[in-house]
Amino acid sequence: MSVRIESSNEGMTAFLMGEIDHHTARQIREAIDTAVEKSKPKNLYLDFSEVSFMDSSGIGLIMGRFKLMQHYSGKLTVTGASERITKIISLAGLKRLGIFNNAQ
Amino acid sequence: MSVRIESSNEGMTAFLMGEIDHHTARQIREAIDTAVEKSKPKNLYLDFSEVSFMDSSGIGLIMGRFKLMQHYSGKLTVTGASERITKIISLAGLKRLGIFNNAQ
Amino acid sequence: MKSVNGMKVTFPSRSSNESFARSVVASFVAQLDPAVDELVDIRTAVSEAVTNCIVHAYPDNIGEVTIVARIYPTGRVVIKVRDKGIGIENIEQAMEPLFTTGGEERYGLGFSVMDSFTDKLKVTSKKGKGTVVTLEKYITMRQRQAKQS
Amino acid sequence: MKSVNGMKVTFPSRSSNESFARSVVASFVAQLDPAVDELVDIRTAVSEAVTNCIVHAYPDNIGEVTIVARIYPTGRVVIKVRDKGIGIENIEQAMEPLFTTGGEERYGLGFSVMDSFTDKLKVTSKKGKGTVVTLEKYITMRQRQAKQS
Ligand SMILES: Nc1ncnc2c1ncn2[C@@H]1O[C@H](COP(=O)(O)OP(=O)(O)O)[C@@H](O)[C@H]1O
Ligand SMILES: Nc1ncnc2c1ncn2[C@@H]1O[C@H](COP(=O)(O)OP(=O)(O)O)[C@@H](O)[C@H]1O
Repeated sequence: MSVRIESSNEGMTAFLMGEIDHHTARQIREAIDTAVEKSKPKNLYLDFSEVSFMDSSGIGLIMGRFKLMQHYSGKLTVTGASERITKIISLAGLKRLGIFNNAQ
Repeated sequence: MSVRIESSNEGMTAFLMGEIDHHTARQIREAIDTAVEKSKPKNLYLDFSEVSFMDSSGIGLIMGRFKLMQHYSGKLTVTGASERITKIISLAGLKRLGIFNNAQ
Repeated sequence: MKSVNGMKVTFPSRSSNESFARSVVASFVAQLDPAVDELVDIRTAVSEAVTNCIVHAYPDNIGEVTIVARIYPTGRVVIKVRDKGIGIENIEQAMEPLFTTGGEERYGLGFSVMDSFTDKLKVTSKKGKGTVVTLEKYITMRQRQAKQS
Repeated sequence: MKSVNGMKVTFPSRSSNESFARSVVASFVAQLDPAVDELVDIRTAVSEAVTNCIVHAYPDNIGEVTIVARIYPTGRVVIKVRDKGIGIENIEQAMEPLFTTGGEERYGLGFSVMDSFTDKLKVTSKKGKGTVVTLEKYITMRQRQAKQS
């Protein structure tokens, strides 16, 4: 598994691990969505600190979860993104969404 | 460089590093032979402890240095060979030569 | 100018081969002793191009993906990612940021990423015949210093 | 039996490509989640076969080396290393331990290493046409346990 999901009072955290591409994003997405739909947390944290590679499939992954959380009136926060991952996220203009812990 | 050569009273030690294949063996061979021909040590130690990969080109490397040292009436000793490298050396029947520190 | 070294690799358009494609190109480019960042740039651009073959070129079947990489004397690397899939009708539109025909989980940023992580990007395509994406990257020639240290 | 995944890679017979060849096959086989030892066995056997193309098949020129790798459902991996070089006249003799035409620094153990590090070794060759070395290896299917732990 390339994602580990933990829940606490503050919300749900998905720790992403390894390489995020179109292939692995699918598994990660399904695991997160199943968990979110089950417990509908107020906050979802995506933790990128153990991600060693990410291409634009990671953007789809973030945006999809952003919309999912909006749908449940919850909040998405991205944490632990490296410089490299932040660069890809900037390309996407996602910084405007205010979901980045280290970019505000 | 994939070899570091050091001399002391006891003789000359060649610390082999990284992957030994037909490509890298050539450079290693030339470096060792140049040093041996210059200072004609009584003892030559080939240290394999930092070798991460070796194919049969390593056998040629050992045998060639064995003959070179014989020519100068010196002695060759192989040290630090991992289990994997020892396995390849065994295939070659080189153990009979009595040049292995950890095989005697 | 003649290339110094080259390689060609072919594999089926399965998503599990995305990481294989990145590794092959990275292993090949390794002989230039690139900086970590240069290597990740190349891995990322190749990942985008190969993913496009898998997702867009062959939407309903498994087809062949080919990567050709060539190294030139000055540290120039040219990588071609080729498919024989459905092709792109309007290349200019396809290359616009955020344009996608890929549905929910694609974001239309593949070409933008390729463009910003390489020194040159070229796309040629023929409807129903396939697409060739050419990526160029200059690797800083710090080879000798690195070897001596 | 149909293969689950396959790849084909071609490169010139330069000795600097020996490590590239090992990496490509290792990256491809990685999808089976092999044990470290299994992977080194494969890397070693491939290294021998590719070195033979570089040293023996094309002694005086640079020619093409092709590797085809296929994975079958039960964890069987079949790797073919092919050249269009001078060929081998007497295959039986060539495969004998310590037989070499390679001079001082070759030791005639390439085929012995390939044989002992794989589950099956086959050599076909035609004088003046080239050689195909087929290496087979079974990877223990411990995939699911590894993924779950
Ligand atoms: N190899 C290809 N074959 C066919 N169409 C392609 C190919 N590559 C890209 N496209 C088209 O170009 C669009 C934009 O691609 P891109 O910028 O990589 O973003 P994304 O992959 O997220 O859609 C795709 O949605 C697709 O319509
Ligand atoms: N691809 C090849 N093309 C031509 N001759 C080959 C090829 N592979 C092996 N041979 C012949 O078989 C001999 C034995 O090969 P091998 O056991 O690998 O040992 P080595 O490479 O040390 O000579 C070689 O010396 C060469 O004469």
